Amino acid sequence: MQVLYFAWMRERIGHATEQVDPGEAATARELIELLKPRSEGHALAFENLKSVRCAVDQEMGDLDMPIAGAREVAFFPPMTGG
Amino acid sequence: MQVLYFAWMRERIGHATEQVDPGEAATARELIELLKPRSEGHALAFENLKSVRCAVDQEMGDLDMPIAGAREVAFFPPMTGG
Amino acid sequence: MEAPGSTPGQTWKVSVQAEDFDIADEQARLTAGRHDVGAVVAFTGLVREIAEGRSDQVMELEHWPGVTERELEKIVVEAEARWPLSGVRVIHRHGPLSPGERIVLVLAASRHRQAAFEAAAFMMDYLKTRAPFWKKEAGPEGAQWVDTRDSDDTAAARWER
Amino acid sequence: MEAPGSTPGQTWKVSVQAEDFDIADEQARLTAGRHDVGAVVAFTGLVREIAEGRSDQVMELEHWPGVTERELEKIVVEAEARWPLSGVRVIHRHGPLSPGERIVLVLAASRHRQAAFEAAAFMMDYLKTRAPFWKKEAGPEGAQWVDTRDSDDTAAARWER
Repeated sequence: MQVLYFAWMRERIGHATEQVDPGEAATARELIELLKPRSEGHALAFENLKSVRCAVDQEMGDLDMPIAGAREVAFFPPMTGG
Repeated sequence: MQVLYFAWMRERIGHATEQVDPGEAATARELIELLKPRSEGHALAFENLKSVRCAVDQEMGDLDMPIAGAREVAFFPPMTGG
Repeated sequence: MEAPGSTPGQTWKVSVQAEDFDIADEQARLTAGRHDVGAVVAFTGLVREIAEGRSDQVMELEHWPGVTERELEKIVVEAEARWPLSGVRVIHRHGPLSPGERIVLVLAASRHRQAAFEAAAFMMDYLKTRAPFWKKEAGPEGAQWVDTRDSDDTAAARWER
Repeated sequence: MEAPGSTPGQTWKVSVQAEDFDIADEQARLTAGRHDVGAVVAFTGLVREIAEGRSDQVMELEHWPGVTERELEKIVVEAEARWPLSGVRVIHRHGPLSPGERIVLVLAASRHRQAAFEAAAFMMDYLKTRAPFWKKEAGPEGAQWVDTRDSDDTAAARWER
Protein backbone atom coordinates (compact mmCIF):
# COMPACT_ATOMS: atom_id res chain seq x y z
CA MET A 1 0.00 0.00 0.00
CA GLN A 2 1.21 3.48 -0.90
CA VAL A 3 1.16 6.02 1.93
CA LEU A 4 1.28 9.77 1.13
CA TYR A 5 2.18 12.69 3.36
CA PHE A 6 1.59 16.41 2.83
CA ALA A 7 2.74 19.73 4.30
CA TRP A 8 4.39 19.55 7.75
CA MET A 9 3.67 15.82 8.02
CA ARG A 10 5.80 15.28 4.91
CA GLU A 11 8.50 17.53 6.33
CA ARG A 12 8.60 15.74 9.69
CA ILE A 13 8.65 12.29 8.11
CA GLY A 14 11.20 13.33 5.52
CA HIS A 15 9.55 11.97 2.40
CA ALA A 16 6.27 12.36 0.50
CA THR A 17 5.47 8.69 -0.10
CA GLU A 18 6.36 5.29 1.22
CA GLN A 19 5.39 1.70 0.57
CA VAL A 20 3.74 0.08 3.62
CA ASP A 21 2.38 -3.38 4.37
CA PRO A 22 -0.82 -2.63 6.35
CA GLY A 23 -0.80 -6.12 7.93
CA GLU A 24 -3.85 -6.44 10.18
CA ALA A 25 -4.61 -2.71 10.23
CA ALA A 26 -8.29 -2.25 9.33
CA THR A 27 -8.60 1.52 9.64
CA ALA A 28 -6.43 4.58 9.03
CA ARG A 29 -6.11 4.94 12.81
CA GLU A 30 -4.74 1.38 13.12
CA LEU A 31 -2.38 2.05 10.23
CA ILE A 32 -1.01 5.05 12.13
CA GLU A 33 -0.04 2.74 15.02
CA LEU A 34 2.05 0.73 12.54
CA LEU A 35 3.64 3.87 11.11
CA LYS A 36 4.54 5.69 14.33
CA PRO A 37 7.46 3.41 15.35
CA ARG A 38 9.10 3.74 11.93
CA SER A 39 11.13 6.83 12.90
CA GLU A 40 11.25 9.79 15.24
CA GLY A 41 9.83 11.84 12.39
CA HIS A 42 6.84 9.52 12.06
CA ALA A 43 6.24 9.64 15.83
CA LEU A 44 6.37 13.46 15.71
CA ALA A 45 4.09 13.70 12.67
CA PHE A 46 1.45 11.52 14.36
CA GLU A 47 1.94 13.08 17.81
CA ASN A 48 -1.42 14.85 17.89
CA LEU A 49 -4.09 13.01 15.92
CA LYS A 50 -6.50 15.95 16.23
CA SER A 51 -4.32 17.65 13.61
CA VAL A 52 -4.25 14.66 11.25
CA ARG A 53 -6.68 14.23 8.36
CA CYS A 54 -6.72 11.34 5.91
CA ALA A 55 -7.95 10.16 2.52
CA VAL A 56 -8.33 6.55 1.42
CA ASP A 57 -7.89 6.07 -2.32
CA GLN A 58 -8.20 9.85 -2.66
CA GLU A 59 -11.55 9.94 -0.84
CA MET A 60 -11.57 12.25 2.19
CA GLY A 61 -12.64 10.59 5.43
CA ASP A 62 -11.91 10.37 9.15
CA LEU A 63 -9.30 8.21 10.84
CA ASP A 64 -11.79 5.40 11.42
CA MET A 65 -12.30 4.96 7.68
CA PRO A 66 -11.66 1.33 6.63
CA ILE A 67 -8.53 0.80 4.56
CA ALA A 68 -9.14 -2.81 3.47
CA GLY A 69 -8.14 -3.24 -0.18
CA ALA A 70 -6.99 0.39 -0.49
CA ARG A 71 -4.12 1.11 -2.84
CA GLU A 72 -3.35 4.48 -1.32
CA VAL A 73 -3.78 6.18 2.05
CA ALA A 74 -2.87 9.85 2.48
CA PHE A 75 -2.22 11.73 5.72
CA PHE A 76 -2.16 15.51 5.99
CA PRO A 77 -2.84 18.41 8.37
CA PRO A 78 -6.12 20.38 8.27
CA MET A 79 -6.37 22.28 5.02
CA THR A 80 -5.57 25.97 4.86
CA GLY A 81 -6.43 27.00 1.31
CA GLY A 82 -8.54 29.90 0.13
CA MET B 1 -43.07 75.12 -1.56
CA GLN B 2 -41.58 73.14 -4.41
CA VAL B 3 -43.14 69.70 -5.03
CA LEU B 4 -41.20 67.08 -7.03
CA TYR B 5 -42.46 63.94 -8.76
CA PHE B 6 -40.52 60.95 -10.11
CA ALA B 7 -41.08 57.93 -12.37
CA TRP B 8 -44.74 57.05 -13.01
CA MET B 9 -45.97 59.71 -10.60
CA ARG B 10 -44.26 62.33 -12.77
CA GLU B 11 -45.75 60.75 -15.91
CA ARG B 12 -49.29 60.65 -14.50
CA ILE B 13 -49.13 64.21 -13.23
CA GLY B 14 -47.50 65.48 -16.42
CA HIS B 15 -44.66 67.49 -14.93
CA ALA B 16 -41.67 66.95 -12.67
CA THR B 17 -42.10 69.95 -10.37
CA GLU B 18 -44.74 72.38 -9.30
CA GLN B 19 -45.05 75.30 -6.90
CA VAL B 20 -47.61 74.62 -4.14
CA ASP B 21 -48.91 76.61 -1.20
CA PRO B 22 -49.17 74.00 1.59
CA GLY B 23 -51.71 76.08 3.52
CA GLU B 24 -52.64 74.26 6.72
CA ALA B 25 -51.10 70.94 5.64
CA ALA B 26 -48.78 69.77 8.43
CA THR B 27 -47.63 66.44 6.99
CA ALA B 28 -46.89 64.96 3.55
CA ARG B 29 -50.14 63.00 3.84
CA GLU B 30 -52.13 66.20 4.38
CA LEU B 31 -50.31 67.83 1.49
CA ILE B 32 -51.43 64.95 -0.75
CA GLU B 33 -55.07 65.80 0.06
CA LEU B 34 -54.40 69.31 -1.28
CA LEU B 35 -52.70 67.95 -4.41
CA LYS B 36 -55.21 65.27 -5.41
CA PRO B 37 -57.95 67.64 -6.66
CA ARG B 38 -55.51 69.53 -8.90
CA SER B 39 -56.06 67.24 -11.90
CA GLU B 40 -57.11 63.77 -12.94
CA GLY B 41 -53.42 62.95 -13.23
CA HIS B 42 -52.82 64.01 -9.62
CA ALA B 43 -55.77 61.92 -8.44
CA LEU B 44 -54.43 58.92 -10.36
CA ALA B 45 -50.86 59.37 -9.10
CA PHE B 46 -52.05 59.47 -5.48
CA GLU B 47 -54.70 56.75 -5.98
CA ASN B 48 -52.89 54.14 -3.90
CA LEU B 49 -50.82 55.64 -1.10
CA LYS B 50 -49.18 52.29 -0.35
CA SER B 51 -47.18 52.89 -3.51
CA VAL B 52 -46.18 56.44 -2.63
CA ARG B 53 -42.92 57.34 -0.89
CA CYS B 54 -41.78 60.83 0.04
CA ALA B 55 -38.82 62.97 1.00
CA VAL B 56 -38.94 66.32 2.81
CA ASP B 57 -36.03 68.60 1.94
CA GLN B 58 -34.34 65.57 0.38
CA GLU B 59 -34.61 63.52 3.57
CA MET B 60 -36.45 60.21 3.08
CA GLY B 61 -39.40 59.63 5.38
CA ASP B 62 -42.94 58.35 5.60
CA LEU B 63 -46.12 60.18 4.68
CA ASP B 64 -46.62 61.36 8.25
CA MET B 65 -43.39 63.30 8.19
CA PRO B 66 -43.95 66.97 9.15
CA ILE B 67 -43.54 69.43 6.29
CA ALA B 68 -43.58 72.66 8.31
CA GLY B 69 -40.99 75.07 6.95
CA ALA B 70 -39.91 72.67 4.19
CA ARG B 71 -38.71 74.17 0.91
CA GLU B 72 -39.16 70.96 -1.05
CA VAL B 73 -41.33 67.84 -0.83
CA ALA B 74 -40.77 64.96 -3.25
CA PHE B 75 -43.17 62.13 -4.09
CA PHE B 76 -42.12 58.93 -5.84
CA PRO B 77 -42.93 55.23 -6.16
CA PRO B 78 -40.95 52.57 -4.26
CA MET B 79 -37.39 52.46 -5.55
CA THR B 80 -36.30 49.82 -8.02
CA GLY B 81 -32.56 50.34 -8.44
CA GLY B 82 -29.76 47.82 -8.22
CA MET C 1 -30.10 64.47 10.30
CA GLU C 2 -27.06 65.52 8.38
CA ALA C 3 -25.97 63.20 5.60
CA PRO C 4 -22.92 61.43 7.03
CA GLY C 5 -21.80 60.51 3.53
CA SER C 6 -21.24 64.13 2.61
CA THR C 7 -17.99 64.19 4.63
CA PRO C 8 -15.24 65.57 2.40
CA GLY C 9 -13.15 62.83 0.83
CA GLN C 10 -15.95 60.28 0.93
CA THR C 11 -17.36 61.07 -2.46
CA TRP C 12 -14.95 58.98 -4.54
CA LYS C 13 -16.46 55.83 -3.02
CA VAL C 14 -19.74 56.42 -4.82
CA SER C 15 -20.40 57.13 -8.50
CA VAL C 16 -23.65 57.52 -10.39
CA GLN C 17 -22.77 57.53 -14.07
CA ALA C 18 -23.98 56.66 -17.55
CA GLU C 19 -20.66 54.99 -18.47
CA ASP C 20 -19.82 51.34 -17.97
CA PHE C 21 -17.21 50.29 -15.39
CA ASP C 22 -14.38 47.75 -15.28
CA ILE C 23 -14.57 45.51 -12.27
CA ALA C 24 -10.87 44.54 -12.38
CA ASP C 25 -9.76 48.20 -12.51
CA GLU C 26 -12.07 49.15 -9.66
CA GLN C 27 -10.89 46.25 -7.56
CA ALA C 28 -7.22 47.02 -8.28
CA ARG C 29 -7.76 50.64 -7.22
CA LEU C 30 -9.32 49.48 -3.93
CA THR C 31 -6.41 47.24 -2.97
CA ALA C 32 -3.49 49.09 -4.61
CA GLY C 33 -0.40 49.16 -2.40
CA ARG C 34 -2.18 47.43 0.47
CA HIS C 35 -1.07 44.18 2.04
CA ASP C 36 -3.71 43.97 4.76
CA VAL C 37 -6.66 43.07 2.52
CA GLY C 38 -7.48 39.36 2.52
CA ALA C 39 -10.87 39.38 0.85
CA VAL C 40 -12.73 41.39 -1.78
CA VAL C 41 -16.35 40.71 -2.64
CA ALA C 42 -17.58 42.25 -5.89
CA PHE C 43 -21.27 42.24 -6.68
CA THR C 44 -22.26 43.06 -10.25
CA GLY C 45 -25.89 43.57 -11.23
CA LEU C 46 -26.82 43.04 -14.89
CA VAL C 47 -29.92 43.86 -16.97
CA ARG C 48 -31.94 40.70 -17.54
CA GLU C 49 -34.33 40.38 -20.45
CA ILE C 50 -37.92 40.24 -19.23
CA ALA C 51 -38.81 37.13 -21.18
CA GLU C 52 -36.62 34.74 -23.14
CA GLY C 53 -35.59 36.09 -26.50
CA ARG C 54 -36.83 39.59 -25.62
CA SER C 55 -33.46 41.25 -25.93
CA ASP C 56 -35.06 44.09 -27.93
CA GLN C 57 -36.14 45.52 -24.58
CA VAL C 58 -34.30 48.51 -23.25
CA MET C 59 -34.13 49.44 -19.60
CA GLU C 60 -34.32 53.14 -18.74
CA LEU C 61 -33.01 54.08 -15.32
CA GLU C 62 -34.31 57.31 -13.83
CA HIS C 63 -32.71 58.73 -10.71
CA TRP C 64 -32.67 61.82 -8.50
CA PRO C 65 -29.32 63.52 -9.17
CA GLY C 66 -27.54 64.63 -6.03
CA VAL C 67 -29.87 62.82 -3.68
CA THR C 68 -28.99 59.43 -5.17
CA GLU C 69 -25.28 59.97 -4.52
CA ARG C 70 -26.00 61.09 -0.96
CA GLU C 71 -28.20 58.08 -0.22
CA LEU C 72 -25.52 55.75 -1.60
CA GLU C 73 -22.90 57.49 0.56
CA LYS C 74 -25.09 56.97 3.63
CA ILE C 75 -25.22 53.27 2.83
CA VAL C 76 -21.43 53.15 2.51
CA VAL C 77 -20.98 54.96 5.83
CA GLU C 78 -23.43 52.56 7.49
CA ALA C 79 -21.55 49.53 6.09
CA GLU C 80 -18.23 50.94 7.31
CA ALA C 81 -19.72 51.42 10.78
CA ARG C 82 -20.95 47.83 10.91
CA TRP C 83 -17.98 45.92 9.47
CA PRO C 84 -14.20 46.41 9.60
CA LEU C 85 -13.71 47.31 5.94
CA SER C 86 -10.49 48.34 4.25
CA GLY C 87 -12.28 49.65 1.17
CA VAL C 88 -15.72 50.16 -0.37
CA ARG C 89 -16.88 51.21 -3.82
CA VAL C 90 -20.37 51.66 -5.25
CA ILE C 91 -21.05 52.46 -8.92
CA HIS C 92 -24.61 52.71 -10.24
CA ARG C 93 -25.37 53.48 -13.85
CA HIS C 94 -28.33 55.46 -15.16
CA GLY C 95 -29.84 56.07 -18.58
CA PRO C 96 -30.78 53.47 -21.18
CA LEU C 97 -29.31 49.97 -20.72
CA SER C 98 -29.79 46.83 -22.80
CA PRO C 99 -30.08 43.22 -21.58
CA GLY C 100 -26.67 41.86 -20.58
CA GLU C 101 -25.31 45.29 -19.64
CA ARG C 102 -23.92 46.02 -16.18
CA ILE C 103 -26.10 48.23 -13.93
CA VAL C 104 -24.42 48.26 -10.56
CA LEU C 105 -21.14 47.37 -8.86
CA VAL C 106 -20.66 47.02 -5.12
CA LEU C 107 -17.17 46.21 -3.83
CA ALA C 108 -16.28 45.46 -0.21
CA ALA C 109 -12.71 44.73 0.89
CA SER C 110 -11.70 43.47 4.32
CA ARG C 111 -9.10 41.40 6.16
CA HIS C 112 -11.47 38.46 6.37
CA ARG C 113 -14.07 37.13 4.01
CA GLN C 114 -17.14 37.19 6.23
CA ALA C 115 -17.06 40.96 6.69
CA ALA C 116 -16.60 41.47 2.95
CA PHE C 117 -19.49 39.13 2.06
CA GLU C 118 -21.86 40.61 4.62
CA ALA C 119 -21.03 44.22 3.83
CA ALA C 120 -21.54 43.68 0.08
CA ALA C 121 -24.89 41.91 0.62
CA PHE C 122 -25.97 44.63 3.05
CA MET C 123 -25.11 47.46 0.65
CA MET C 124 -27.03 45.79 -2.19
CA ASP C 125 -30.07 45.17 0.01
CA TYR C 126 -30.12 48.76 1.24
CA LEU C 127 -29.41 50.19 -2.20
CA LYS C 128 -32.41 48.33 -3.66
CA THR C 129 -34.86 49.92 -1.24
CA ARG C 130 -33.18 53.25 -0.37
CA ALA C 131 -31.41 54.68 -3.39
CA PRO C 132 -33.77 56.76 -5.57
CA PHE C 133 -33.63 54.80 -8.83
CA TRP C 134 -36.63 53.75 -10.89
CA LYS C 135 -36.49 51.27 -13.74
CA LYS C 136 -38.66 51.44 -16.82
CA GLU C 137 -38.64 48.66 -19.38
CA ALA C 138 -39.35 49.68 -22.96
CA GLY C 139 -40.03 47.27 -25.80
CA PRO C 140 -41.82 47.40 -29.18
CA GLU C 141 -45.23 47.17 -27.44
CA GLY C 142 -44.64 50.07 -25.10
CA ALA C 143 -42.98 50.86 -21.83
CA GLN C 144 -43.74 50.00 -18.23
CA TRP C 145 -42.30 50.84 -14.85
CA VAL C 146 -40.76 47.92 -13.00
CA ASP C 147 -42.58 46.84 -9.84
CA THR C 148 -40.86 46.50 -6.49
CA ARG C 149 -40.20 42.98 -5.38
CA ASP C 150 -41.47 42.18 -1.88
CA SER C 151 -38.34 40.08 -1.43
CA ASP C 152 -36.28 43.28 -1.64
CA ASP C 153 -38.06 44.70 1.39
CA THR C 154 -37.58 41.42 3.23
CA ALA C 155 -33.89 41.38 2.32
CA ALA C 156 -33.40 44.93 3.58
CA ALA C 157 -35.37 44.25 6.76
CA ARG C 158 -32.95 41.54 7.93
CA TRP C 159 -30.31 44.22 8.57
CA GLU C 160 -32.56 46.39 10.75
CA ARG C 161 -31.54 46.73 14.37
CA MET D 1 -18.76 7.53 -4.06
CA GLU D 2 -17.86 8.69 -7.51
CA ALA D 3 -16.68 12.25 -7.78
CA PRO D 4 -19.67 14.05 -9.30
CA GLY D 5 -17.40 16.81 -10.51
CA SER D 6 -15.61 14.48 -12.89
CA THR D 7 -18.53 14.62 -15.35
CA PRO D 8 -17.12 15.48 -18.77
CA GLY D 9 -17.49 19.16 -19.55
CA GLN D 10 -17.39 20.18 -15.92
CA THR D 11 -13.66 20.62 -15.70
CA TRP D 12 -13.46 24.09 -17.20
CA LYS D 13 -15.28 25.44 -14.14
CA VAL D 14 -12.31 24.70 -11.92
CA SER D 15 -8.63 25.63 -12.39
CA VAL D 16 -5.66 25.11 -10.11
CA GLN D 17 -2.81 27.11 -11.56
CA ALA D 18 0.35 29.03 -10.78
CA GLU D 19 -0.66 31.94 -13.04
CA ASP D 20 -2.65 34.98 -11.97
CA PHE D 21 -6.20 35.52 -13.25
CA ASP D 22 -8.22 38.49 -14.47
CA ILE D 23 -11.51 38.87 -12.68
CA ALA D 24 -13.13 40.95 -15.45
CA ASP D 25 -12.19 38.38 -18.14
CA GLU D 26 -13.46 35.50 -16.05
CA GLN D 27 -16.70 37.28 -15.30
CA ALA D 28 -17.20 38.22 -18.96
CA ARG D 29 -16.69 34.60 -20.00
CA LEU D 30 -19.31 33.48 -17.48
CA THR D 31 -22.00 35.84 -18.74
CA ALA D 32 -21.06 36.08 -22.44
CA GLY D 33 -24.10 36.03 -24.73
CA ARG D 34 -26.49 35.51 -21.83
CA HIS D 35 -29.36 37.80 -20.96
CA ASP D 36 -30.79 35.80 -18.07
CA VAL D 37 -28.06 36.58 -15.54
CA GLY D 38 -29.01 39.33 -13.09
CA ALA D 39 -26.29 38.94 -10.48
CA VAL D 40 -22.65 37.93 -10.33
CA VAL D 41 -20.78 37.65 -7.05
CA ALA D 42 -16.99 37.50 -7.33
CA PHE D 43 -14.94 36.62 -4.30
CA THR D 44 -11.20 37.30 -4.52
CA GLY D 45 -8.81 36.10 -1.82
CA LEU D 46 -5.50 37.92 -1.46
CA VAL D 47 -2.27 37.18 0.41
CA ARG D 48 -2.06 39.34 3.54
CA GLU D 49 1.22 40.13 5.20
CA ILE D 50 1.47 38.44 8.59
CA ALA D 51 2.42 41.61 10.44
CA GLU D 52 2.47 45.21 9.30
CA GLY D 53 5.47 46.02 7.16
CA ARG D 54 6.37 42.35 6.76
CA SER D 55 5.90 42.28 3.01
CA ASP D 56 9.20 40.37 2.67
CA GLN D 57 7.20 37.27 3.57
CA VAL D 58 6.39 34.83 0.81
CA MET D 59 3.48 32.43 0.93
CA GLU D 60 4.06 28.96 -0.48
CA LEU D 61 0.94 27.02 -1.39
CA GLU D 62 1.24 23.25 -1.51
CA HIS D 63 -1.58 21.17 -2.95
CA TRP D 64 -2.45 17.64 -4.03
CA PRO D 65 -2.54 17.70 -7.84
CA GLY D 66 -5.56 15.90 -9.30
CA VAL D 67 -7.33 15.52 -5.98
CA THR D 68 -7.51 19.28 -5.43
CA GLU D 69 -9.29 19.79 -8.74
CA ARG D 70 -11.71 16.97 -7.98
CA GLU D 71 -12.54 18.31 -4.52
CA LEU D 72 -13.16 21.76 -5.99
CA GLU D 73 -15.40 20.24 -8.64
CA LYS D 74 -17.41 18.47 -5.94
CA ILE D 75 -17.91 21.83 -4.23
CA VAL D 76 -19.11 23.35 -7.51
CA VAL D 77 -21.54 20.48 -8.11
CA GLU D 78 -22.86 20.83 -4.57
CA ALA D 79 -23.38 24.59 -5.03
CA GLU D 80 -25.20 23.99 -8.32
CA ALA D 81 -27.47 21.48 -6.61
CA ARG D 82 -28.35 23.92 -3.82
CA TRP D 83 -28.86 27.15 -5.78
CA PRO D 84 -30.21 27.99 -9.26
CA LEU D 85 -26.93 29.14 -10.78
CA SER D 86 -26.32 30.17 -14.36
CA GLY D 87 -22.55 29.93 -14.01
CA VAL D 88 -19.79 29.07 -11.59
CA ARG D 89 -16.00 29.47 -11.73
CA VAL D 90 -13.30 28.57 -9.21
CA ILE D 91 -9.61 29.40 -9.70
CA HIS D 92 -7.06 28.62 -7.01
CA ARG D 93 -3.39 29.43 -7.40
CA HIS D 94 -0.47 27.40 -6.03
CA GLY D 95 3.24 28.01 -5.69
CA PRO D 96 4.96 31.02 -4.15
CA LEU D 97 2.82 34.15 -3.68
CA SER D 98 3.73 37.52 -2.19
CA PRO D 99 1.57 39.80 0.00
CA GLY D 100 -1.02 41.60 -2.12
CA GLU D 101 -1.19 38.83 -4.73
CA ARG D 102 -4.45 37.09 -5.60
CA ILE D 103 -4.82 33.49 -4.32
CA VAL D 104 -8.36 32.46 -5.14
CA LEU D 105 -11.35 33.51 -7.23
CA VAL D 106 -14.88 32.21 -6.75
CA LEU D 107 -17.58 33.43 -9.14
CA ALA D 108 -21.29 32.65 -8.87
CA ALA D 109 -23.83 33.93 -11.40
CA SER D 110 -27.59 33.69 -11.02
CA ARG D 111 -30.84 35.41 -11.95
CA HIS D 112 -31.15 36.92 -8.49
CA ARG D 113 -28.57 38.22 -6.07
CA GLN D 114 -29.34 36.09 -3.03
CA ALA D 115 -28.48 32.81 -4.77
CA ALA D 116 -25.25 34.32 -6.12
CA PHE D 117 -24.20 35.67 -2.72
CA GLU D 118 -25.02 32.45 -0.87
CA ALA D 119 -23.41 30.15 -3.42
CA ALA D 120 -20.18 32.17 -3.45
CA ALA D 121 -19.98 32.23 0.36
CA PHE D 122 -20.76 28.51 0.49
CA MET D 123 -18.04 27.63 -2.03
CA MET D 124 -15.45 29.67 -0.14
CA ASP D 125 -16.41 28.11 3.19
CA TYR D 126 -16.23 24.57 1.80
CA LEU D 127 -13.05 25.27 -0.14
CA LYS D 128 -11.29 26.45 3.04
CA THR D 129 -11.93 23.18 4.86
CA ARG D 130 -12.17 20.63 2.02
CA ALA D 131 -9.74 21.49 -0.76
CA PRO D 132 -6.28 20.02 -0.13
CA PHE D 133 -4.17 23.17 0.05
CA TRP D 134 -1.62 23.97 2.73
CA LYS D 135 -0.07 27.39 3.23
CA LYS D 136 3.46 27.95 4.43
CA GLU D 137 4.73 31.43 5.23
CA ALA D 138 8.41 32.03 4.67
CA GLY D 139 10.30 35.11 5.84
CA PRO D 140 13.91 35.98 6.69
CA GLU D 141 13.64 34.19 10.07
CA GLY D 142 12.39 30.93 8.63
CA ALA D 143 9.19 29.31 7.47
CA GLN D 144 6.09 28.07 9.22
CA TRP D 145 2.93 26.30 8.22
CA VAL D 146 -0.24 28.32 8.62
CA ASP D 147 -2.65 27.11 11.29
CA THR D 148 -6.29 26.40 10.61
CA ARG D 149 -8.70 28.97 11.90
CA ASP D 150 -11.52 27.55 14.03
CA SER D 151 -13.79 30.13 12.43
CA ASP D 152 -13.30 28.32 9.10
CA ASP D 153 -14.78 25.13 10.55
CA THR D 154 -17.65 27.13 12.04
CA ALA D 155 -18.25 28.83 8.70
CA ALA D 156 -18.33 25.51 6.84
CA ALA D 157 -20.58 23.92 9.47
CA ARG D 158 -23.41 26.40 8.89
CA TRP D 159 -24.04 24.81 5.48
CA GLU D 160 -24.36 21.24 6.83
CA ARG D 161 -27.76 19.62 6.48
